[in-house]
Amino acid sequence: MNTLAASVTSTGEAVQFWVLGTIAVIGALCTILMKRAVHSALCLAGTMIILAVFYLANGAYFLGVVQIVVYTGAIMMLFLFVVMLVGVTAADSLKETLKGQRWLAAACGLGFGILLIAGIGNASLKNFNGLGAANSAHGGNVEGLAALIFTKYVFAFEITGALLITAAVGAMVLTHRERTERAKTQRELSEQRVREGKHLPPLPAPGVYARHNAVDIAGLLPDGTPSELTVNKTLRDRGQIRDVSTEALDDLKALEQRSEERLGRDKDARDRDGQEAKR
Amino acid sequence: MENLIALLVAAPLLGAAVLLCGGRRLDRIGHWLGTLLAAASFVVGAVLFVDMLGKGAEERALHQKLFSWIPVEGFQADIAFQLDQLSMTFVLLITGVGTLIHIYSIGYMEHDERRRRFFGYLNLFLAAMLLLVIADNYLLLYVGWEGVGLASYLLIGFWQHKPSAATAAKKAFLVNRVGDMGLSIAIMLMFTTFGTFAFGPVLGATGETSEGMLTAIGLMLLLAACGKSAQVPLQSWLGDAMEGPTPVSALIHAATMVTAGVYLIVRSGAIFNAAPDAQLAVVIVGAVTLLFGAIVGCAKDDIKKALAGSTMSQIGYMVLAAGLGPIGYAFAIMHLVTHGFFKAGLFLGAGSVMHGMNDEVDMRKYGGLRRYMPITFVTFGLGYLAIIGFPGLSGFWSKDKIIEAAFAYDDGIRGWIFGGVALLGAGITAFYMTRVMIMTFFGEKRWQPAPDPDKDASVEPGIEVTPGEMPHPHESPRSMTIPMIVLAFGSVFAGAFFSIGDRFANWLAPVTQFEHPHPVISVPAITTATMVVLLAGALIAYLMYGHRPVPVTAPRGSLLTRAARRDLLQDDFNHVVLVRGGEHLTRSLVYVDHSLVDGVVNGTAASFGGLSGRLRKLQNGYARSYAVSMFGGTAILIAATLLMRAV
Amino acid sequence: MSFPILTATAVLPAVGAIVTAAVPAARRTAAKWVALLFSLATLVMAAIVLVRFEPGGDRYQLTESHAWIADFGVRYELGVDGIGVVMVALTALLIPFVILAGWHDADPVETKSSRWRPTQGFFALILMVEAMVVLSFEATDVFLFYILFEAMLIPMYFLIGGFGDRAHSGTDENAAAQRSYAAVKFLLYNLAGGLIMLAAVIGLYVVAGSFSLSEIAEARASGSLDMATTTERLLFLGFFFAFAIKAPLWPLHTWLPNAMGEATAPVAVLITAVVDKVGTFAMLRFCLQLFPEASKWATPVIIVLALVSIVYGALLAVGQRDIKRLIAYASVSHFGFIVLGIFAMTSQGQSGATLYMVNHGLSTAALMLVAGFLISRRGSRLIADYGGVQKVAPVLAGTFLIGGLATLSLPGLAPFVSEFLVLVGTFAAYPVAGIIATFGIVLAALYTLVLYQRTMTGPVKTEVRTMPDLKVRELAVVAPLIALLLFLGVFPKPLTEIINPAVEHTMSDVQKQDPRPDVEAAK
Amino acid sequence: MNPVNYLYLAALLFTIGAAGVLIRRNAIVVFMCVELMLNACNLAFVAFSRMHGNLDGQIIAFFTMVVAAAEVVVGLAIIVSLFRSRHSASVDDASLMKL
Repeated sequence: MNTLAASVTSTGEAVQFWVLGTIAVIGALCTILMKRAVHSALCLAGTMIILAVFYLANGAYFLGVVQIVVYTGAIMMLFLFVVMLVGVTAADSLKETLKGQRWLAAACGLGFGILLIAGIGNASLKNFNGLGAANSAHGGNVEGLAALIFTKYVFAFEITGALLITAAVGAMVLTHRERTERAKTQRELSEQRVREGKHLPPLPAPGVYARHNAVDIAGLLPDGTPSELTVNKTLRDRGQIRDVSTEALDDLKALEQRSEERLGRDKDARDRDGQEAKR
Repeated sequence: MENLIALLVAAPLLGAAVLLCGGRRLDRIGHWLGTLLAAASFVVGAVLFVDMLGKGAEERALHQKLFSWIPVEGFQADIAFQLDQLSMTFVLLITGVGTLIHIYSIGYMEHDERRRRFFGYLNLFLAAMLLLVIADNYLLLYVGWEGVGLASYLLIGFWQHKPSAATAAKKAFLVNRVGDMGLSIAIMLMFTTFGTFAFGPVLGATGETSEGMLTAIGLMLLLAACGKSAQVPLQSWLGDAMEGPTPVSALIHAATMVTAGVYLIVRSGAIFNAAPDAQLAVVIVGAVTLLFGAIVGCAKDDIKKALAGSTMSQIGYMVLAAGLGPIGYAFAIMHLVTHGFFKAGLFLGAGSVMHGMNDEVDMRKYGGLRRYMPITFVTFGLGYLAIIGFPGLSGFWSKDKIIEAAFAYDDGIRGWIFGGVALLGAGITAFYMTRVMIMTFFGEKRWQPAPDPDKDASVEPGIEVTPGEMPHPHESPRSMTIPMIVLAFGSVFAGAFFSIGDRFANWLAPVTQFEHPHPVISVPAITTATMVVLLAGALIAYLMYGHRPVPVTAPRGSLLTRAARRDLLQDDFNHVVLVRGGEHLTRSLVYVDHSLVDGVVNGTAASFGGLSGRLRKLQNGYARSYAVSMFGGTAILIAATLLMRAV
Repeated sequence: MSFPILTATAVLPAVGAIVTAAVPAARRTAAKWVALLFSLATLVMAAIVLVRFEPGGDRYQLTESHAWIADFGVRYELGVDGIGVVMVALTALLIPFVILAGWHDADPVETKSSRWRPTQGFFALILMVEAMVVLSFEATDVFLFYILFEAMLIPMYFLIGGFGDRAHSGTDENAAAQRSYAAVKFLLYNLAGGLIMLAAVIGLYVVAGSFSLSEIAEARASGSLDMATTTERLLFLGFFFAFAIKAPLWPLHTWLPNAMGEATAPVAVLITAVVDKVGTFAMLRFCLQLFPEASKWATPVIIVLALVSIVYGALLAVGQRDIKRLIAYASVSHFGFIVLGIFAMTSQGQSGATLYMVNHGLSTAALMLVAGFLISRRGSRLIADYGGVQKVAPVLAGTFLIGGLATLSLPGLAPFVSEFLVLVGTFAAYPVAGIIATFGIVLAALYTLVLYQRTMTGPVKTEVRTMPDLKVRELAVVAPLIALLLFLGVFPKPLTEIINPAVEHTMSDVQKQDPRPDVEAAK
Repeated sequence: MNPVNYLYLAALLFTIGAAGVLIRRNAIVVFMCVELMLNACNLAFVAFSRMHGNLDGQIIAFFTMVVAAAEVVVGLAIIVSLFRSRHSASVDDASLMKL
């Protein structure tokens, strides 16, 4: 605990800082640079875990645990769920569409960072008191926090509770969709199809050459091009159609070749046999 | 007795109010009511006059204060009257001649459907004119001053459907307003100098201020007088004012209103006496106008306009006399009174002629009328003799005195110049009046068939005229001839009555002071010279118009004649410089107001609009752009904080 | 505590507005009568105020004071001095005439293209304006005054934009566009002024710590409130700018011709005779009283602006082709006189300016309302469309002429008294300015007589041949106004007696004395 | 090593997160970047807590976490419903917030 009170940390902590800090920065950079949201989320989770370690190193034991449990465990999972909902494989284009946005962002970011660091550098932050006394005052970090939360910050705490409830209700309200009209019966749907005059028969089924769960694989038309109609609308909207037409065609070709080979060998064999027989 | 003074004004004012607000019910008796109230005013005046005669010379002035008019800190204006000998003279002239002309108008306006209103206006005029002469301070005088201007405006434009009449009325009012500006500035100067503008304190305190200030006041008063009395350079309205009915020309534009300027100068004598430069200006204006009016009068073929030129010229005499100081005041007023008689008589005669000639005004279309309208001929003739100064008649006494006084301006060259001008004016007067006389009443008939009123807007309405009919000249009804006869009496005898023993001058002396003039040459010499000039003028006129037939259409004439016909180009000057210039000025100002003054404000608004249009593009709706600006803003804030710390 | 009569004078029309607005849509005539009765009741109230006011008494009388927004020291403070009481009386006097003159202006038009115009709204808005104007003349709390000063724009905006003159040259749509342009212009100009004034009001509070006129004035007089010269000047400019727009003073006048041209004649009267008076009134009450030194500092510039207004407004009036715009520019000229009189800072000038406000209200009302009657008969505002009206409608022409003569300040009519006082007052302090202003009287004659000549005289135009003369209702509007013009022209003493003590107070506020006559000064 | 380095790290992470918010169009990733920024702040709070020797900084960090949790819940719900109606999670697609 005494190490926490010095202006210089122990060598162990220094090593830990430099190693994990580097990884945290790399994780943060990856978060903003990865094309796929799911990769970003994973990188972020990594960074957060490292931050949790830093909390622990700074004597905030409770926060460190909470960081892992709440953040990495709950919030990041929530992110992942949404990512799944939106499309786990959907990749963003990193091409900038707003004119000058990237340059402005870079300039602002750079300037901001420099200013922040300059500010910290300017501040007189040489002396660290450490948390030893504070943590031990109530017999530990958690007790100390509890004492504060339920005394000094009790009002904020209660309000935060209300906020959480509101957030939960809000999330439900936002995502919940009340059905405002009666669902159409199959009969009505078929009548509608007849009225509109298209897709009178049922839509074609996906994945004719199914070799695995082929719900996201478009069926091929006779000329070998994939037909998007064969894939579920949700997947279509997410852009998650897997185009396997070339592979399928390749497969087909290979199959043909293989059968050819076999048949050809047979033929050759027959020919040979025939020649031999003639001979 | 003082309490009667207000009655002088009240009677005609009541008449005006009743006649103008009374509606058509009064159409049948309106003219009688108007005449009656004018006569009532005359009676009141006469009673006051008799009362005044009964007092000593110095105690004759009466004062009456009705109520405090505008009481403001440091500024006291009262409705108060002062009736002294000078005012009394005017009161009698105004109410006397006024009543006569009311009577005359009964006949003259008989066929006009708006006769009631005409009498209402006439009464309004009388009230305003009386107020002008009995006011005891300059501000109240100013009320009367503008009041007569209004009445004159209404009466000149009485036949409003004639555009020329409406224009002439407007012109008269506007030119008068320029003069009024002078009067109001004069009053303001008095207020700042003396702290008051009542006659007594102002005229009694002239010694306490500088001559420069008095000169300024005098010049402003002169400007006012020029406007009202049609003196150069503000004379241009008087000729046009003849668009009004003839009784109006007789009353307002010959006998009374136009002489208000002379009244103003004589009344302010104390100021002018102490400001010789202002006096000189008055004399010059009078002299110039005297000639100007006379020359214009020579060239006009319209009988009323010829008489208007004459009026201008005669008032020039009066102004000239008024500018001479104590030696001239009495003669100015005396000439004013005699002129009131004979000029009103002449105008009424002219009206009578027009009445008989289907409202023809062009003298070239008259001729030989003496047999058809004998009374008119005789009264007009007496007026003619009076105005040219025929020995023994009114004009002789009054004008001759003015010429004498003009020669007495000083001992040097100025006396000669002003005297000479006055003398020359007498000659020209004889010329143009003889011309009028001959063209109208003598020679062969040059009558023309009546024009079609539908085609010619200049025809005066009121009298039924059958287009193409030859005129049937006839003597006018008695209501018209009686006033003419009365005025003719005045024209003949008034001058002699006033002059014998300086009776008139002594009567006015308490107000105006009186000094005998001492001309540069002897009085008999002047009288002789006047007679010679007079005869010469008359003779030339006879040779030009009596001896030879007068062409019906006017010959082209010499350059001077043509210029004189156009009022010596003064109107043209006004038109080009003031009217055109003013039009351009207002038009360009309207443009400036719209494009510049309004444009600057609208332009400011538009530039804000443009700027917002630019700024709007920053609002592109992309949250990330907003985030950049927010982030940048935060960076700037941090930078600012750090810098502030560092400093 | 006595009966709050000042509040009552303002509340009465406000209640009237609500009652009028609540009259059922079908009973239009009833709404008109309600409005008229309420305006007459207000007039009676104003008359009581006038009678109870003692000319020689305290400066502010009939005062009321209640806490309003205690945190900012805003109080509901009312009180009238001689100037305020006269203005209240003028307002209360004019509104019944405005209502009576606009009797049919808000009747719904049957044609399809025009919108249905709610009569109730028209009269309710007029009463609303009256309530606010009356209260603003009575307010002695700067903040209260500011709120009213701004709030009266709202009903005015709807009156201008919603109830335009039916006589116009273009199509209905075109007219509607012009009308809304005029209304927006009115609103924007006045809001801009109000905004700057708000800044000054807040500034004043910061400096003085109070909104109460009497408190600030007292503090200034006793020397406990010492404003820096620059601060005082800036605050003065903030106030003056708003008032100069409202007044309106050149070059901020351009909204007035548009607004008066597009609005109906009664609303035009409301603008120029009632609402604009708040501007000049406020110059007297707030600018001079709160910032005497700055007022004196700004005097030269303001006098020049006023002179420009006088001459420029008159010249532009001469150049107008539209009757109502002509009258509007004439008003610009007259407002120049009022401002001139106020800032000449002589007793005569300020008494004259106050009288001028009253007389201008009366004379413009007479002229504008008769012009409105004329325009409604022919359906055109262009001067060139008229001619010879005098022959067919002599009473209309006669009243029009009297209104015009009042506008050109003919002696014997009320405006002469005030105009001459202003001229004399100005001349005493600034001779050159006085002489330049005198040119205004010639120009006034020019535009008035040109207008009369072109519309009323000359040959009768075919379009006006069947024009009816004034009706009884119209005569009932014009006749009392003319009678008042005549009466106050001959006997203005009742008004000057009330005004003089207030002017003396103002003169002592600015610590100015009348220049003494030369003769006395020499002694 | 001076513990102030934690602060530098926090600043770095915060800046990276901010840049991500500005650059990325996928709403989910943008949201992750916001989380990254919040975490950077938390780290700073914890470091300050250590510096000052009291637990208030940790309390603030704790509250930040709670608020972040609430925010994530609502934010993700918004993203989901946005995605449902627009079939896109790009923040640029929701650009109607302009004049």
